[in-house]
Amino acid sequence: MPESDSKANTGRSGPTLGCDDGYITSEDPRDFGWVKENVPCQTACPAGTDIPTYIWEILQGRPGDSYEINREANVLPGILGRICSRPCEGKCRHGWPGNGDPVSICHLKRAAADLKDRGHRLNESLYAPSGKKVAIIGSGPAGVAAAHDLSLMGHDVTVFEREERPGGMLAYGIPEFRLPREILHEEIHNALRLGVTLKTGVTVGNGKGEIPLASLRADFDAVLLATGCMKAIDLPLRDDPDGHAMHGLGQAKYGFDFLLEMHRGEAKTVGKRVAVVGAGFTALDCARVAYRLGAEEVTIHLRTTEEYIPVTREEILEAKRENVALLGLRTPVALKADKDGTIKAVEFAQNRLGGWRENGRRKAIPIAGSEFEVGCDTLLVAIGQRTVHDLLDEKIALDRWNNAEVGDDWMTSLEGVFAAGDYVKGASTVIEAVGQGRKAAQAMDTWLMGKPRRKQVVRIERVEEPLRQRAFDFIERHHMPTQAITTRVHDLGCEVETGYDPDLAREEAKRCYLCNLHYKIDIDNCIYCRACIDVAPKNCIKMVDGIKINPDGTYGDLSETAEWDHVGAIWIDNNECIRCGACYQVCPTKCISITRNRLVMQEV
Amino acid sequence: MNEHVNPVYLEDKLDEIRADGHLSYRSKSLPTWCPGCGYFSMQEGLTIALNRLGIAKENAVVVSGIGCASRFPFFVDTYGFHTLHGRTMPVATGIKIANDALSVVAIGGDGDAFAIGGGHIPHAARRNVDITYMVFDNGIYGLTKGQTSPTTAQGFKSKTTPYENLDMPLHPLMMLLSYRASWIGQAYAGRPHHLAEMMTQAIAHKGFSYLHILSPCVTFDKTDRTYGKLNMQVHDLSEDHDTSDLIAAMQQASAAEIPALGVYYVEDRPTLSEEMDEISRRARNAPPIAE
Amino acid sequence: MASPLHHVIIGSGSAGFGAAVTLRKGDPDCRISMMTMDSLPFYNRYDLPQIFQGRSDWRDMLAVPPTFFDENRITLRRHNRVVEVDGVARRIRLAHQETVGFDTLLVCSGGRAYVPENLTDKLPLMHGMGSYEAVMRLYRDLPQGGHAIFIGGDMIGIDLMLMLVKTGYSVTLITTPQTLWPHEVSDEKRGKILAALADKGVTVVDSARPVGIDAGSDQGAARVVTLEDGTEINGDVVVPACGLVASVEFMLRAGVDIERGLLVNPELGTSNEAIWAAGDVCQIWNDEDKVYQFCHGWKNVRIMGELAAGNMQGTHRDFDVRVEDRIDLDEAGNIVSTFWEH
Amino acid sequence: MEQPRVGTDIQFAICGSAGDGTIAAGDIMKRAAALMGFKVIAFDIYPPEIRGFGKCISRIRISDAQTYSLKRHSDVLISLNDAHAIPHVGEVRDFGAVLFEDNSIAELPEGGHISAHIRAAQVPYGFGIREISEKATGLARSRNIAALGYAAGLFNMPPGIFHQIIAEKFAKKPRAVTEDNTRAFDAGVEAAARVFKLDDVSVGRPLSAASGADAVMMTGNGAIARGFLEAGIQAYFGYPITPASSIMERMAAALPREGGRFLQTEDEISAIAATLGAGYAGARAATATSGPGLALMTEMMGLGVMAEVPFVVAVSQRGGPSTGLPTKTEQSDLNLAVYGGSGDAQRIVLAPTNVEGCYRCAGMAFEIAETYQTPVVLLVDLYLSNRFETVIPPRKNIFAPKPRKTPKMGKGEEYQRFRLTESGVSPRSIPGEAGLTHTVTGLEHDEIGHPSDRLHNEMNAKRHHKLLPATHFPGLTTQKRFGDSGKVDVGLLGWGSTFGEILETLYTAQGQDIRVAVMKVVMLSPLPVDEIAAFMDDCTHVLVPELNFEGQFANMISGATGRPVTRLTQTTGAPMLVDDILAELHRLIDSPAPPPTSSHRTAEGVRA
Repeated sequence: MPESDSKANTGRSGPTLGCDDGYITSEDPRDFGWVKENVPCQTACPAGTDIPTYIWEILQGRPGDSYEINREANVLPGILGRICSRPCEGKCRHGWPGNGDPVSICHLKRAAADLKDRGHRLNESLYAPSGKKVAIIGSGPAGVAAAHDLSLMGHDVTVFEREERPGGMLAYGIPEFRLPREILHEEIHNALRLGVTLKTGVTVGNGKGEIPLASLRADFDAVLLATGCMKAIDLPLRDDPDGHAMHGLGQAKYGFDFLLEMHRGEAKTVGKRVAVVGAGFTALDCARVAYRLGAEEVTIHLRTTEEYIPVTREEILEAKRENVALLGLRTPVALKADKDGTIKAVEFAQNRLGGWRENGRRKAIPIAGSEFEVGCDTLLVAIGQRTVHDLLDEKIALDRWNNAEVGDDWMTSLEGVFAAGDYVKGASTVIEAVGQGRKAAQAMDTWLMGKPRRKQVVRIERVEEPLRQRAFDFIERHHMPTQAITTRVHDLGCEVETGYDPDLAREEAKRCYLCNLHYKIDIDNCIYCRACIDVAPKNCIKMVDGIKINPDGTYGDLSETAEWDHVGAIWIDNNECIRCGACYQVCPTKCISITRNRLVMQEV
Repeated sequence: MNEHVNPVYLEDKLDEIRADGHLSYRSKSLPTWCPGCGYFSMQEGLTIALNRLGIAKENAVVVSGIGCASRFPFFVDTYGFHTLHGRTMPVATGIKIANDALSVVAIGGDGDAFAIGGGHIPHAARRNVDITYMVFDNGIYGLTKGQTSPTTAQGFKSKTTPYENLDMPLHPLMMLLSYRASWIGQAYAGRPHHLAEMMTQAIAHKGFSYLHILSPCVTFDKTDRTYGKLNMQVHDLSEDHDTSDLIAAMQQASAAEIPALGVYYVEDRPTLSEEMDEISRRARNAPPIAE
Repeated sequence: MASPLHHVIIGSGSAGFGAAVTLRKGDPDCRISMMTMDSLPFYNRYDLPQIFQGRSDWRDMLAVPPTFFDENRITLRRHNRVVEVDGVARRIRLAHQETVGFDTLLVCSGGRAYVPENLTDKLPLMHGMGSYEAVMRLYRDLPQGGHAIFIGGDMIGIDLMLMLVKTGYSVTLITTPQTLWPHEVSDEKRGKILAALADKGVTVVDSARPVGIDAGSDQGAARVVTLEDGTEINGDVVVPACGLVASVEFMLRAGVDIERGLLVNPELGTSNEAIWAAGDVCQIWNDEDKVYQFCHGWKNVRIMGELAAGNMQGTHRDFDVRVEDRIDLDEAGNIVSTFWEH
Repeated sequence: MEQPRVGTDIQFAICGSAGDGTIAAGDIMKRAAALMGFKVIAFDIYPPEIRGFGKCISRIRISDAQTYSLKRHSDVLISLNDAHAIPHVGEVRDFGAVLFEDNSIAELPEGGHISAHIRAAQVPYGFGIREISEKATGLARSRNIAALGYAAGLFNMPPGIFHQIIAEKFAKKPRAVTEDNTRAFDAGVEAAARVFKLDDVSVGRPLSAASGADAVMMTGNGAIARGFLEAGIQAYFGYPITPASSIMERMAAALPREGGRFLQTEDEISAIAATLGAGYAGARAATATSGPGLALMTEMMGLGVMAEVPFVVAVSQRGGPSTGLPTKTEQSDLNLAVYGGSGDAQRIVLAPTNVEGCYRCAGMAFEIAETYQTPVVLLVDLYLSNRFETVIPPRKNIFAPKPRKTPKMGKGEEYQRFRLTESGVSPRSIPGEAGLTHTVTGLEHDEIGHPSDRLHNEMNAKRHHKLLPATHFPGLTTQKRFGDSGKVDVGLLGWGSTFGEILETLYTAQGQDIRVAVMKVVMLSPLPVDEIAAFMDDCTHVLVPELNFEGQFANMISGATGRPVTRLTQTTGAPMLVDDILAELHRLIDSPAPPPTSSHRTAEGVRA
């Protein structure tokens, strides 16, 4: 859990290193705005992981501390370090135009987990028991994250899981070659260690032998629905909007079920030519599993094109290296079966790219009369998953996507029943689910205790000296070492990515700009001599006559001027700043100071 | 220490600066001094001082000689006169005598003042012309690319003292004290606030005021008069120093290797203009002299 | 309008050059800027194989004398890499942090050699043939009578291979799905063409796909290509010839439609009315087959450039996508391809 | 289109902002070229601001045959700052190379990058200069050296020689400086190795057998200082002034080592006064200054003439009048040097035309001064002071002072310091010589030296006539004719640095079968009138190109010979262009007869 604002924490080596004990905390919107603007990776992370700080710890050779900082935001670092969708890297300042490639944030997260001591001790500061009981339905990322935080906050938590093993999609959706099961087991176990009761093989629902929601509401002070999206979305076809055609068609299956059954232990086979329809991680996983099951020709059919699908470039490249082909701009419109009812071809319509969807993806618009056929022996459809509500004996309000509707307090329309994760958001990413689990837990705690117990503030710590060297900026991004193609084939268990060694991790860590370092000029002591501008590595120090203030009170762009009588201040544009420290060294009046500005939780 | 931690909110600061108004005393063009040069501090200080004293831009004249410091007039938006090497004092005197309403600020470097121009200063001081002379002392010739000056420390190596400078440097404060300049003070480029305050007092003074300003030359003096060293050495004149006591002032001026910052000596006596008025008065009252 | 129009052309190949000339003819006053990563003024890529006939001074290679650009007031900006195009503000941003405004933009950035993903990490061991410098390097690194290994064998590569065998080098062609790119032909015709190549002296390996390239020893061959079936082939240089992929990275933020290439209507306009595209970079709407299709080939590319330029200045002419796409053997057994026409 | 000459004749132009290390890079380049055994002519232009933002440009012409001026067209331009370099792109010839930063960090306005200005016929080399430096050293400071390395790599100049020069150049700085710059240089070379060379610029092997080791790279000022030292100078007094300071700096470093005395005085007035004092006492003493300083010194020049004290004043002219153009070249102090001062104060004025000449004139100046007991002015200008040339000095010192002869006195004869002799030269004694005591003064005086106006006319005649033989001083070239002998269409008369361009003009014109001859005049006072008149007899037209507005030398010539001359004057602060002289030459040939009166044109006028 986030560090609380007490001297106790400055004792341990960790995020406060590199600065003295002098710090203040602020709740000014401009300071929150600064962190939001200047630490784009953290802002982009649904769980709000304090990325610069954990990378700094790796650079300091303390993977253990780095792991702990990760765990404050996300209890499953080792898992996310492997399979996260990395919204952070897309926003990394190092990847901005002219700055090179983003830092391998995700690989470093994994490095922290891989490289911590074998006997690593977790850092959990526990609250006193609250006497409250909470039931959580579903042990996926959202459920696990919530269970951990709630138990930490002193509540008595029980988790109900339908399957034999906890983990939800992590255990039943993601293949082992991307996520080794011992890692999964260790981290889920750690998350639930603080006295959480885990009941697997227990289904909540109305069927016989199943526990009805009503009885849970009676036995517990609060219930959290975190059952995720456990049903594949049907494939709509031209003359068959509900996609009945899929059912009972031989060698045609929904990728979600295919993987679920495989992980339950069923033996799976595929034909020579495998066609995959879909554009997400599931689609890629299906394709790569098919490759390992011996398919000779695996093709992924996309509505748009590979530039616009929500998976990482690395995943696409690895898939291609495993001889998987991606073909774009096509929508399936009909399925062709041979006489004995086995799939033999898919009919597609040619698409053209349309405008942008609100989620930043592209629209694909089928072109009338452009249909064509592609033959296949196995069809796997992975166009998404949806929530199911049949487990509920009482109706709850649903939103227009048919997902549970929750308020700002994460409570459903039923008093004391909360919801989080894909069950609320619809099929999304693991890190999103973790983030929601934590937020829901926070809200539930507030509801259970009748008042918020913690709030977020900006902690501003003095930093004595620049922590980086200019030379670091020229280190190339280190790619994740992978297993040779030959060793991967036909081995579903062999993890493809082999991880960074300590040296590689530290080299990559050097690349991080440590964006949470705030360089500022004390204008009262500035003599406008421009010594700092003279040594600046980029256009990062500016002569300004004003600054835009956003509606929310945060700062916008600097307004620059070269007219001497308008230069009100010489100011460091922290968005251009790459924290190299050159200006700090040369200032004649020592009016440049450095602070580390971090979001931390504070006792109310 | 915590002032480093306390957040600064730029727009508040900028409002404050704009409201204060001293920016309007700057010229449009950026100073061409080396980045880091102490003279930027003087530039900032003078604009603040003129602003504080409410002297209209058109009533201020900045006169200078030749040298880095003497580029000054180009960077302030007042009347300015960039004259010849060392000849600042006579030009400034002429301007002042022509129009008492003007505030005349003469500026020069240590070479311009005490080498070629050394002969002019005693007379400007003796006559108590109501002008302010600010000498930016960086102990080096910047514009001719780093030769020694009359205030260069002993043992300093420059292109013209490759085997070290063995000459004893001049002591401007002692010189000016002995010239009886009627206001004498010292400031330092690295203390912008104090500098601005001293400039304000010097210009406000009636009579010849001499402000000596210590400044590093970041380009040609990497060893002797650096910000680092000066920051260690500078200190303030003691509170109880009596600025009317010339001998005490001389003792203070000669007390330390780097004399203290502050006002050493203040004296109220007739200015050259007042003496001329007095001569006119006597002339009018005296009986006509026979042919 | 008060100030003359500014036409910016990205790329200085035959499409870009043809466009520039057309634009100048159409409007004596307009400003024309060509942005290219190349270091030479315009020359015809299809002349490059002649380097192996000793035509190696770049000044002989130029299609027009350098003064042509001064006389026609065409600002040729070399070593300029466009990193971003803002279709709304009508600005392009160059790698060296310069921003250049335009009234109309013509993208002729062409294509770069495609390299099969499983060989991407071997790029340093391969020789390109896309520019004068590249072919000169090949010319320099290939010893007299040496052995060149071509992977894929697109029509550009085949052109070069034929020149090589003619000038006394030995050539091996390892086929891939892209062989004969951009032509799509029946297996039977494919066999015929490959046989014809063999007659000309090219060693054709049509058995297995290449999986590895390694630097050989100092004594032995400089390059060793490994096939899927384990066979190893020794040579002096390895040339990827698997067709072109459109160079569009810098257009991703421009807000125009992209699939493999820039998607354009038959008038070669993109989804932004100020931005046009021509040559190997664009995919043109084929209203008959309802698909966006590339129209490669020297002639097509040049025509596209001129036509796009015309349309930028208000003419409304369509590019006929039903261009002839034929590869065959003449009675003499020589390969004739519409791709090579110019 | 200008084609490169056979053999090596390459001109590099390195352009940047003050503080980019432009001049330093040029310096390393020229020294390396000299060490390789090439003939080098180089000239730097820099702004008065120390590290402000002004333009610096360093041009280096390296060739295997002796040349006399810079070429109008450079073969290579290296831009360290596009804003400053863009105006110079035009000076690069076709198929020459332009090297520039293609990875700048500052936002550039449209057209702010040099690539927008390179003509299609020129060859662009864009590369990450700053990045190379930062990767090699962690800092951008070595951009200049990285670019230099790139050029050296591109034109395969041996890195070893550059390493040596870099090590020498930074010998006084901490080792790290040399190491960093060497790394930056090598990184540049390496980067160039990866590019494909397209230009036709090539540095061959030097033809001259003379190994680079014998050749010395000198500026005009350096040559003057060396001449002084070889002549056994004993005392030097000076005051810093651009562009003469480097003479003083050289003296400050070298003179004490020779057992001589150096003093930086508080101003020019005291500098020349001290020099005069030392000269009076018998020492070989000198000072150096520029126009503004000379203006201050004229009163002491007068005293030197009046008191017949030998000393030497080197004057390096810059743009005037007044503070003028401190860092621009001009030849407008001729009048001041020859006539400056009160009364009829003729002195000897020598104006060398190239660096070798600076060395020889400075070497002989003291002997001349002592022979005629008078001040000698060495008149050069910024262009010559700062321009580098390769000089191969004689193995043995030819300037060493000869033992002084003490005047012999007959019995009961009274020593007369200013005795009126046939030659006008009086026996001179110096303090310390027994029986020869006397007094000198600035007042007019009699033969003994006592104040008196009785012999004013005789004394004036003496002070003038004693100097005339100097025009044939043994071993000194006071004037020299080049080009076609006999009658010629046009004769050019030149002096000082401009003579380099005049000589280049001659060689260009000879290729166009025009009959041309040129004469250089080294001694400007007294003037070798007979030789000049004889030369003018051979010329249909006489053209006098010089870098001042009024044609001060032309005035002097027509005044002395009473014949018409055509003036070609220019005050752009830059050396005169060969093309401009050539254009005027052709204009004269096309105009039928010599103009009745002397016409007056400026180089601008010619261009218009």
